[in-house]
This record gives sequence, structure tokens and C-alpha cells, in this order.
Amino acid sequence: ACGGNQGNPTSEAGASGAATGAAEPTKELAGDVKVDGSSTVAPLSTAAAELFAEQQAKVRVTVGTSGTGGGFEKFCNGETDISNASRPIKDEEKAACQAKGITYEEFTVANDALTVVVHKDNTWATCLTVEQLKKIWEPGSKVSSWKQVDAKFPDEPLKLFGAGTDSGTFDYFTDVINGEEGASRTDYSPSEDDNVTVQGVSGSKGGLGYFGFSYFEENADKLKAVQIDGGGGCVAPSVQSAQDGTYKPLARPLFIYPKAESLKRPEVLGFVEYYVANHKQIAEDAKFIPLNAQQEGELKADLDKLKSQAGG
Amino acid sequence: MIARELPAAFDPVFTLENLSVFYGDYEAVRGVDMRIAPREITAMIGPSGCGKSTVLRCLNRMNDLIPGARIAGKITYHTEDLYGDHVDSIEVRRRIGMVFQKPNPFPKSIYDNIAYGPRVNGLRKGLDEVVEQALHRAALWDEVKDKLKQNALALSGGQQQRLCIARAIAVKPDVILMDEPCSALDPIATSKIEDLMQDLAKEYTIVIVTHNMQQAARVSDRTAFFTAEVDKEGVRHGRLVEFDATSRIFTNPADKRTEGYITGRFG
Amino acid sequence: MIARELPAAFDPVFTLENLSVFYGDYEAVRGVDMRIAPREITAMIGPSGCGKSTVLRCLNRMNDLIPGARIAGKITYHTEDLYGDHVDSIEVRRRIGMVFQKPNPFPKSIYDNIAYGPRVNGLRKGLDEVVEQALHRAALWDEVKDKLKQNALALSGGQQQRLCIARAIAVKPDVILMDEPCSALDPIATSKIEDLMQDLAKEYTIVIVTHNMQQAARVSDRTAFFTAEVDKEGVRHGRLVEFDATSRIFTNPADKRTEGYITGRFG
Amino acid sequence: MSAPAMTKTRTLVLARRGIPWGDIVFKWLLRVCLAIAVAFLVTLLVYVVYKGWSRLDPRLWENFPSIRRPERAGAKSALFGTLWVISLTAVFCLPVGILGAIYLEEYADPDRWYNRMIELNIANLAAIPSIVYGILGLGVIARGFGFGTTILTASITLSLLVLPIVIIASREAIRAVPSSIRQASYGLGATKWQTISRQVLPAAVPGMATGSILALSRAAGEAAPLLLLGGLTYVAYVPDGVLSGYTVLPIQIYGWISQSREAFHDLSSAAIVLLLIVIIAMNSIAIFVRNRAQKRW
Amino acid sequence: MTAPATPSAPASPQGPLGRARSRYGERTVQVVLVAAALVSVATTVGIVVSLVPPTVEFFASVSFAEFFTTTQWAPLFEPPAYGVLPLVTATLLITVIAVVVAIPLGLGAALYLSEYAHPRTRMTFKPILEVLAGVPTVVYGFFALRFVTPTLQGWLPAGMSPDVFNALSAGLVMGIMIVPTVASLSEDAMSAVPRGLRDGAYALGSSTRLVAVRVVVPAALSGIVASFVLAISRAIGETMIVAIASGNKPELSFNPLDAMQTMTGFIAQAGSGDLPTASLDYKTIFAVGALLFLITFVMNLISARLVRRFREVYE
Ligand SMILES: Nc1ncnc2c1ncn2[C@@H]1O[C@H](COP(=O)(O)OP(=O)(O)OP(=O)(O)O)[C@@H](O)[C@H]1O
Ligand SMILES: Nc1ncnc2c1ncn2[C@@H]1O[C@H](COP(=O)(O)OP(=O)(O)OP(=O)(O)O)[C@@H](O)[C@H]1O
Ligand SMILES: [Mg+2]
Ligand SMILES: [Mg+2]
Ligand SMILES: O=P([O-])([O-])[O-]
Repeated sequence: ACGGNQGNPTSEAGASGAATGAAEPTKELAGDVKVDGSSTVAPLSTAAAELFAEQQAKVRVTVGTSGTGGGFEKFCNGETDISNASRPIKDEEKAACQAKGITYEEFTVANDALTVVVHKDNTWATCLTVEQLKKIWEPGSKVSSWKQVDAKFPDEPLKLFGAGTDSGTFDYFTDVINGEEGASRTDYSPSEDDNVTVQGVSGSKGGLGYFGFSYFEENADKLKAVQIDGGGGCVAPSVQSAQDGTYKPLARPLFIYPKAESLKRPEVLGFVEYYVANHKQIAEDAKFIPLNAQQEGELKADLDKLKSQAGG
Repeated sequence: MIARELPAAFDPVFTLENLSVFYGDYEAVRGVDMRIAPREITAMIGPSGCGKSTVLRCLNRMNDLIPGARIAGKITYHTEDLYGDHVDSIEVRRRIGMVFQKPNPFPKSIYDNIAYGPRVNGLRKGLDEVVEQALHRAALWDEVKDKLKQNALALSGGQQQRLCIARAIAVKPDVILMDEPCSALDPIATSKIEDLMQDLAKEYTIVIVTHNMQQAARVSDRTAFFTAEVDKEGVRHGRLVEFDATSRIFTNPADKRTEGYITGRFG
Repeated sequence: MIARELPAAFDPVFTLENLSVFYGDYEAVRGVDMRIAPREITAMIGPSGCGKSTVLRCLNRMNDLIPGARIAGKITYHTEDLYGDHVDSIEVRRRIGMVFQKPNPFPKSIYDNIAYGPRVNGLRKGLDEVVEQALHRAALWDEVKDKLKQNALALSGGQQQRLCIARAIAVKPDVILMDEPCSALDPIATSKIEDLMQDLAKEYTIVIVTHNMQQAARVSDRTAFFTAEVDKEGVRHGRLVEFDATSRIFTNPADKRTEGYITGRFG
Repeated sequence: MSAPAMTKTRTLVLARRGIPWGDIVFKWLLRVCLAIAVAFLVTLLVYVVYKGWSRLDPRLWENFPSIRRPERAGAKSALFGTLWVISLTAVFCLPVGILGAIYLEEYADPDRWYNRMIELNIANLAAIPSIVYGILGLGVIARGFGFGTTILTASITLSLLVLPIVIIASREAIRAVPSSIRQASYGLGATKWQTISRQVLPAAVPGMATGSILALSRAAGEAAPLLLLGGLTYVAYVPDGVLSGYTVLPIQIYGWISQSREAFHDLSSAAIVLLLIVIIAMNSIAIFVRNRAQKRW
Repeated sequence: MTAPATPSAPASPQGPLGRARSRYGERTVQVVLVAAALVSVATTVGIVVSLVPPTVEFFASVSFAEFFTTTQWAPLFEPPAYGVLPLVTATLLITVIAVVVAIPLGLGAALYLSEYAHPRTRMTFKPILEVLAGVPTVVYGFFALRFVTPTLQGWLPAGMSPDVFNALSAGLVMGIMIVPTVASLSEDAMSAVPRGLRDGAYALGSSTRLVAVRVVVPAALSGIVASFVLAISRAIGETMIVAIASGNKPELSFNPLDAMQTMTGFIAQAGSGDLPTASLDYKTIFAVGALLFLITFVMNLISARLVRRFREVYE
């Protein structure tokens, strides 16, 4: 497994080089920055925190993994400074924040390609259509064998693994596949912990699961990614296909939501600035899919806005 | 047995009047009357379970510590009601020392064992002398003077028991109660303790419980013989059968049960 | 004491030759020689810690159960070496029963207590008769015949001890060993047990340890007097001082230490 | 009178009657039971040491966790977090536990309904699942008292969790002090508190120490309640106060097990070895103290 | 013995036995001690207070009938389902596996240590068993997932090969975890059987096995059973092993080779996700917690009963 990681073109030297390169003459900052939320985004924010710590040793960033929904709950309760999210904030969460008088920014910091994975020895399921996925995952589905998915497939028992209900991943997947957020069959092993899916799928020949692209990247030696046919033919998840929008409908943006109040504290502001300024490096370092040109432009604009606010 | 002349009239140290002792609902001892003379050795004998220890423990209110134990009747200490409202049982125990069946030194140094009583009674200075005196008095000084800092548990059984006596003496009590002080000891240690008791009786009033009739005969001035009687409901109660000069009890007891016990016909 | 005519020559049930018993490195008993006669009551007396119980427990190999305990010298049971290689200690204990100081009935019914021994020895049928016989023999039948299914712990101390004797009898042993069987009992219960012992001695060989000299004098045919001697290194060892007909031991002992103990000068 | 035959001629009456197979098999079965339990422990230890061997070096306790570079990650923050949480837990639960035990053993009248209720209550608490304490900590301490997900909350929660163990062990220790010691003290005119503080407690210290250490080692290994108390967090600093955020070794281990990269699993094995060293060390101290104390009376 | 010079005049009592000094210190101490003892009561109150209100609210929205009789547990799905039975059966199944492992092993080990082993052996093995009790449960979970499951997958025939996450390994490992609870408490109960009973049995010609089986075990029975009850409580309440190794799949199944979710597993999963406090989802945690509390509470009451009876056996 380590070999696979080391084979990744992202070099640490590059990352830290970029970081130092981007750094303006920095003043010493100190304080705590509490980040929580999406477990999908957590590795990204953790990577950001690690890199940031090389510059600002006295700023202590903690990253929790409560899931997108759980993160917003804490965030809107005033317990955290930044919330990670693998989907945009929902209306009821907005309302909860408003009720507590909490205002925030939204930054898109990377892309993800929700990856449907199967066992290495699965030779049949190279490409699945959205309809087939729906057939498998819709509420009340009784599909228990691959043969029921497609008559051409062998009669191998289907073992399902997926995201925990508290996660943005779950919300997103159920939304785009089953047509309604939260609607899913329930007789599978859900987990906040994506390793469960890795272990589960790599351990059962008939296994099928889904999670963020970075987990697939890390475990490409154990799992196989399925191509998705969202109407425009089979497309494999990749940096390229996620950035150019051909990986449909499972490509999605990832967000961080810093609290406006917290951004008044220099250490939080410093961290967010660093995060946004080095987003590409951080994404590559954490094996995420960096923003495309258009997203990057928007992010730059957002950052400038933020800086001007902080300055003024 | 060494008969000594006993005063017929005396100011009793303890006066027990119709004393009954209860453990919860069980009346362990019933209707005891006794007058214990000063600076004498009074022995209590009788078969197992007849209430000797029970009566002894009433004399310094050790029974207060047993949940459910209480007395009826009256015990007077000199002129004071021992169970009167104003009486502080802690003060009682300071005045009336006790030595137990099994030597029970604290797991501390010899010195600290002896000094414990004076310390809890507020003495801070002059402890060294108190300790030395008490050990002298208990005929233990020569054996331990070089190892006062050593753990008392390292002493032999007989030495431990003498240590316990020294510890009781160190708080300068009026009375020393002893509950079978020699039953865990070998003959040599026993005879040392017996000598010590006779010596202490010059200054202290001593009450001793013993199973060993020979011991009672050897050391005591007066002897109380207890036995257990079964009442109509089949419940056993301890009773005082006879209380008299030791010489009389062992040669010419008034009660047949005493005689039966002394001559070994039962018990 | 009831002097009965004792045979001078007999086929001994046990022959102890130069028996020493060790607990680990400690030699608790040293160099005992004894010949125990059949169908008599042999008493062992002596001060506490002199090794009476230790010797008694060697006779049915109960000491095997104490880690570190072992013997030197030889014990012969009839003609067999009790500690021989071929000997099964379980078989030994079946033949040589034992009654302990504290009555120790199993927390089961009276019936199951008595039936336990026959059952572990493989008896399945005719248990009822065995139980009844044993209880008769132990003079307990009349008191318990209506409550055989009742828990044995509900019996009084004296009844419990007789139950333990009945339990020992039920396996039809040759010998019954008793270690202070009455020390936890009141005088009435004691005298019942003593009567029972004398009765049992018509059939069984009985060895009894007692602290109570009067008891030894009352019930036993022969008496062994043990004491503890301190050797040069200051270690105490139990020794057999004198072993003779009880009548002789109590009237005309050969050894001065025996006399001192008997007359209560120590112990 | 039918005495058993006692003739000189019978021999070998005491000989064994056949090989006692039942006894032999039974004894071996029991041995096997013990052996399985011990073999399991050995396997477990060998396995984690083997798995974690490559990471058992100073990186483990000198480095902070890293999600990007498992080969450089360490458990420094978790190790210090554990030390903080355990120390604070000791500060909370030992005095309360020991004093409570003194009350129950020396002062409480066991016939009173309220004392019986306290006792029953403690026995109950001892067996309540630790995750329920997590719910308590979350609802009452973190949110109710507003202590948040801090070392303080974690320590209070763990203190409550192990309090019954401390109380029960301390009571045993106090009860094991022979009553003759108490009697001797009272017999010399000591008051109750003098007797307890000068005789009973010093004599009970070894037993109480054993129980306390075992309780604390339980707390050191506990993860479930802390899962609910914000323990599952990337923390890359050494806590500097009771209101600091934290992570502890069991949580860090859980976090790493939850990672999918094998390197993290090796790392978690190494951290397990570290945690086991902490816990076995605490256990050994307890056993040592106990064995020394056994030679007392 | 020489009589004292003046036999008649006793030492006059040295002042009255009463004491002016009132012992305030003693009272203060007692108040402090009572306060310490009451912390445990406060803990229970705290647990009840934190469990009951959300549970009551939960049952305002979800009927008892649905909670206890339906068989689908999907509180966080759309549409939600609140049949707690799958969690309960998973808890029971895993507990049963654990108990089947722990009771024979624990009892066997206890019997060996108390009846057969040399004191030195006992001194060595009791601490080793205690180490087993001291191993953090995360470690057991890790071991179950990473060692026991692969081993089982290797050993068992293909048709019986367990899932990656399964109840069997979680149960087996949990069984080992509670062996010390059974062994050490049973051993205590057995050593508490008076020596006299054993001596009595040996003196009747019993072998060690018969003494153990016919005398010691029956006499210590309530203590032994109490140790079982406590071990079962621990198994029911154990969280990390199941969270790591049994999968979190709430499905009504009695096949130990399947993945399943226990009550504790659900609380850990949902609780660490930190749901919105006002939501019904959040209250679900408390409802399950309350059920868990209730089950262990009842178990404890039973065990307390047994222990009390055990204490009364010999006197
Ligand atoms: N703490 C107690 N609670 C209840 N009953 C007790 C208690 N202590 C003693 N007894 C009972 O009171 C009676 C008298 O006991 P006590 O100990 O005074 O007898 P004793 O004459 O000293 O006997 P021994 O010679 O065996 O010491 C006995 O029946 C005993 O069982
Ligand atoms: N299990 C044991 N381990 C070590 N030493 C023992 C053991 N049992 C007895 N002893 C020692 O052996 C010596 C003899 O003990 P034993 O019990 O045989 O004496 P005893 O004459 O029966 O005394 P008592 O009249 O008090 O019962 C004593 O010094 C005792 O301390
Ligand atoms: Mg007494
Ligand atoms: Mg003896
Ligand atoms: O943890 P999530 O990104 O799936 O919310």
C-alpha cells in the first residue's frame, strides 16, 4: 500500500516549496483553530493544517470528522471555527446558523469524484449505469445478487458498503442516484469511516461500495473503480474527468465554511488564507482533485474579497 | 496458687448491677452483679460462649463499637455511671485500657506503637520517656531497646503481647482489661506475662478473662465463674454463677456447677 | 476416667517410625515413634503448636493437600507403607476417615451430606439404608429423621458435628481421626460426642487430638503427650514426650514435662 | 459388632484401583482452558509487536500525527493527551473514591436503606456500559456545564466511569485491615477519625493503590465514551491546560485503524504497543504493590 | 504476690469521664465522607437525567410498538424506520458467542487455579489473566478485525467463510476479553469456600475433581453465577470491539458470519457523527442508550441478588 502512495507524482518537496513560495513575510500567529465536519474533506483540511503548521507552529489546528451534517450542527452551535462540507449547506442548517447569529463564508477548495468500487476480481462490472445503481441502492431494493443487476452478470451475492447517513457523501449519492436525499436501502454497512468500505469491498468478491476519490486513490491496489454511465457513455473517475465535468453525475465540489466571527482572529484568517492560496498543492498532497480553471478564478475572487474585508 | 489476704470491704472500681448485655435481640448475658476491687486481679472463667468477653468489653465500652450491642442494668466506675449521658466513651477507653487475645501490634515501629496512645491523646513532648517507661514497666525494655525503630510485627508472639501491654500502660490507665492474653502464646511467654500481670497489679486494677483454669488459679485474687444457661425457649444466656476469692473458688466452691467445671467434669 | 484393660501386645493399626514432618523447610514435628492400637481411643494432647494436628493429618495423608508439606521417617498402616509408591491417597482417606475441629457439613441436605461419601466411592443403590445406619450409629437419627431433606447448616453445632461423624462412618472406614472435635461445642453437646466416641471405639480405631486434658482423661485409652522444643538455632519443633496408657499419664507420668502440663503448671 | 477385617494377611489395600482417567482428563481440560486464554494473550502481543515493529522507534512518540505522510506520523499528542487525561482523572476520582469507600466501610450503617441504596448504586454503576457514560459526559458535562470537548470533560467522565472500581477496591482494602488493629486503637482512647486516619488508611494503602492503579489503567484504555466527547480529532500539539482540546492513545489508535492505508495500520499497531506498555506498566506496579502488601499480617 | 501497702484506699477517679471538648472535627469529616459517597448517586442521577427527557421525547414521536416489534432499524434514513430488534438481536447474538467462549474458559481456568494449581502457579497466572482484562478494547477490536477474521476466513470452508465484518470474530474476541471477569470472580468465590468443606470432602475419599465438581462449584455457585452475570453485562455494554470488527449493519440476522450492529455500536456510530441535538435522530441515541442502561441495570440487580445470597450460604 505504501508503494502505491509513494508512486504518486505529488512530491512533498513540491508542496512545501509551493507553500514557502506563496508565503509573504509572515508574522508569528498563535491560537486555536477548530475545524470539524465532513470526513471526506477532513484529509484535505488535515493536510492544510499540517502544511500550515510548518509555517505557524504556534497555531494549533484541530480537525474533527463528524460528517458534514454533524459538522454544521456544531458549527451553527458556535463550537467550531471552520466546517468542512462535501455538499453545500442546506436550508435548515442555514436557518440553524441564523438562529444563533452565525455568519460564514463558503469556499470551494477541491473537487471529488464519488467513486463506486468493486472487488479486484470482479471482472464483470466494469461499467454501471445510473439506473443500475439506482436499482441496487433505492429504498426497499431487494437486489441481493449481481445477476439481478444485469442478467449478464454472474450469480454472485452482492455485499453493499456505503457512507454513513450523517455524511455529505450519503446525501449527495442518494440525491443524484435515487433522486431524493437520504433515500436509500438500509441493509448495508454504513459508516462514517471509509475504511470500512475499503476493508469490506476488498474482502468480499461480490462487494460494492462508494466513497470519495482519494480513498480510491489510496487503495487502488486493492480495489477496482467502476466506470459510470450517466447518459453520456462510460466514464472512469479521474482528475481529468472530474475537472472537465464528464464524470457525471458523481463529481462534486468540496467546501469549507469559515465562520465570519472567527475570521476576525488572525490565526483563523491566516489559516484560511493559506488554505485558499495553496489549495492546489494541498489538494494534490491529499490526493484530491484540484479545482478547474473556472473554480480557481472564483476562489481567487473570494479570497480577494476576504482580504479586503480583513484589511478594512 | 498464692493466696493473698483480700480485703473484704473495698471501694469498688466497677460495680455491675443486674447487668444484661444484648446483641440485637439476643440477650447474651443476663443479670450479672459484681464488684471489682482496686489493685487486684479479677479473673473471669467459664466455658466457651458464656459471655466472659462480652462482660469484659462492657467495662470500657468496647461494645459500643459493635452495631446492635447494648446493655441493660448499670455499671458504675468508681462513683460515675459508666453509661451516663455525659460520659465520653473515648475518655473511658483512655482510662480503662485493654489487651486482646491475639497480640495486635500496629504494623509500625515498636516506638510508634507505644507512642500512639499518648499521641492520640494530645501528647507531643516527652514521648521518649513515656515509651521507655512503658517498656520498662512491661518488662520488654531490655529486649527491644536497640531496635525501637524496627517493625513491631518482627517480634515474637510473647514479645508482641508484652508490647501490647506496654502500649496500654503508656496512656496511664487506671484499669487494664485482658481478654485471654496468653491463649496464643507458648508456655514460656505465658509465664512471663503472668509474672508481669502480678507485678502490674501493684499499681493497676486488672480484669482478665481466661479459658485456662490453672492460669486463673495462679494469678488472680478473685475469680468469677460464668456459665451458659438455656432458658425455657431454648435460648442460651451467659450467667454469673459464683464470684469469690480465687482460693475459695478453687478449693471450696459454693456452686456445684463451678465444682463440676473446675474438676473437669465438663467444659 | 474409665480405665479399661489395655492389651500390652497388639497388631498396631499405625506404626510411626522416626516420623518428622516438614512444611517447606520448617521441621514442624521431629522424630516421633508411636504404635496405635486397634479399637481403642488414642488421644494426643499438648500445648498449642506442638504438632498434634500435623501428626494426625499425616495418618490419612491430608497433609498431601498442603503445598510444601512432606514427611520423613515411616508410617505403616497395618502392614503397608502408608506413603508407599503404590498407595493411592484417595483410597487412604476412604479407609481412614476424619472429623475436624469446626463442624464442616456441606451446604446441602442432611441426606446428601451422608450420601456424599458413598456416592463418590461409586455406590448408587441402597443409599437410604447407608444413610439411616450412619445416622443411627452417630446417635443423630431420632433428631433428624423427619428432616433429612433439610439443609444441614440449619442444625445446631453439636448436631452438625455428629452429622460429620455420621458422614465419616457412612464410607465404612477402619479408622476415624478427630482433631479437637468438641472445641467449638458447648458442654452438653461435648458430652454427647464423648459418649458417641466411646461407643464407636467398639468398632473403630479412633485417634483424637484435644486441648482439653479432662476430655483426654475421660475418653481415651492411651494418651500421647507432645510438646514443642526449641533447638539450638531457636527453631521450635514438636516432639512426642510420652505415650502411655491414659491412666498412667494422668496419675504417674514418667516425664516431668508431662506432669507440669497435666497439673497445669504450664500450657 | 462387625469390625472390619483386620488380618495381617491382606496386602495392598491402599493401592490405586485402576487409572483414574476421569480425573486426568478433567485436569487437562482445565489446563487447556487456562492455556487458551494465555495463548490468546501471547498471540495478541506477538501480533501487534510484529505488525508495529517497523514503527516502534522514536518517531512514534516524538512526532505528531500526519494524514499525508504516515511514515512520519507519530502519537506524541495522543501520548501526552493520555497522560493529561489520566493524571486529571486520578486527581478527581481517587480522593472521591477513597473517601466514599471510607464512608461506606467505616461510617455507614449497612442496615439503613440509604446506605444500602448507595451500595447497590455503586455496584450498578460498575457494570454500566462505558458508552452510556459517554452520553452522560456529552449531555451533562460537555453541554450542560459547558465544558465542551476538553480534557476537563474527558477526565470528569472517565473519573465517574472508574469511580465504582476505586470505591469497590478501596473498600476491600479497608475491610482487609484486621479489626484487631481498630480495636487496639479504640482501646487506647483514639477517636474514630484518629483510628481511621492513623491506622486503617496507612494499612490499607497498598490495597487501595492496587485498585486505583487498575482503575486508572482502565481509564487509560477507554475509548468508547471519548468517541462521543470529541476525541476523534486531528490534534497536532501537546495539550497545555485542562481546557485544551486533546486526543488520547486509544482514540488515536481507533483513528488510525479507520484509515485505509496499510501504513496507518502498522502505525496503529505500534501505538497499541505503546499503550500496552503504559497499561502493563501500571498493572505491574499494582501487582508489585499487592504482592509486597501481602506479607503484612 | 505482695499486697499493696494500703489495700483499702483506691485511687480516686481522675476527674469525670465526660469531656468538655466537643469533637467538631469528627463531624466535619463525616460530612465530607458522605459527600464523597453521594457522588456516585449524583452520577446515576446524571445518567438518568441525561437519558430520560430525550427518550421520552423520542417515544412521543415513535410508538413503543414500532420500537420494540418492528424489525427494521434505519432511523437516519429516508423514510426512517425505528425497529430496535436488529440491534437487540445483534447484541444478544454477539453476547451469546462471547459467553459461550468465556464461561467454559473462565470457569475452567478458575477451577484449575483454585483447586489444582500450586500457589506459585496461581501467583503467576492470575496477574497474566488480569493483563488480559486490562488490554484496551480498541486493541481487541483491532485484533479481531485484522487477525481473527482473516484467520477464520482461512480456516473455515468456503461456504462458511465470514464477511470481513462479522459477529463471530467480534464475539470470540469479546469472549476472551471477559474470560478474566469470569475467572477472577469465580476464583474469588471458590477460594471463599471454607477450607473445611474441601477437607471434609477429601477426608471422605474424593479425588480433586470430585471435590471441585461436587463441593466447591455448588458451594460457590451463586458467586460463580454472579460472575457470569457481570461478564454478560460487560459483553452487552462493550463498544469498541463491535464498532471496529462487527460492521455497522443493522439487519435482523442470526447468522454469526454476517455483519451486524449492536446497540452500543449504533450509539458509537451515531454519537460520534454528532447529530443535530433537536432532531429525532439525536434522540434515537438516547432511546437506545436508555434501553441499554435498562438491560444492564436489570442484569446488575440480578447479580446483586445472587451475590447477597452467596454471602449467606455458610453462616
Ligand atoms: N458481636 C456479636 N454479635 C452477636 N452475638 C455475639 C457477638 N459476640 C458474641 N456473641 C454471642 O454472645 C455470646 C457470648 O459470647 P462471648 O464472646 O462473650 O463468650 P466468651 O465467654 O468470651 O466465649 P469464648 O471463651 O469462646 O471467648 C455467645 O453466644 C456469642 O455467640
Ligand atoms: N500449613 C502449614 N504451613 C506451615 N506451617 C504450619 C502449617 N500448619 C501448621 N504449621 C506449623 O506447624 C507447627 C505445628 O502445628 P499444628 O497445627 O500441628 O499444631 P497443634 O499442636 O495442632 O496446635 P493447636 O493446638 O494450636 O492446633 C506450628 O508451629 C504451626 O505453625
Ligand atoms: Mg471470649
Ligand atoms: Mg491443631
Ligand atoms: O463525511 P462526509 O464528507 O461524507 O460528510
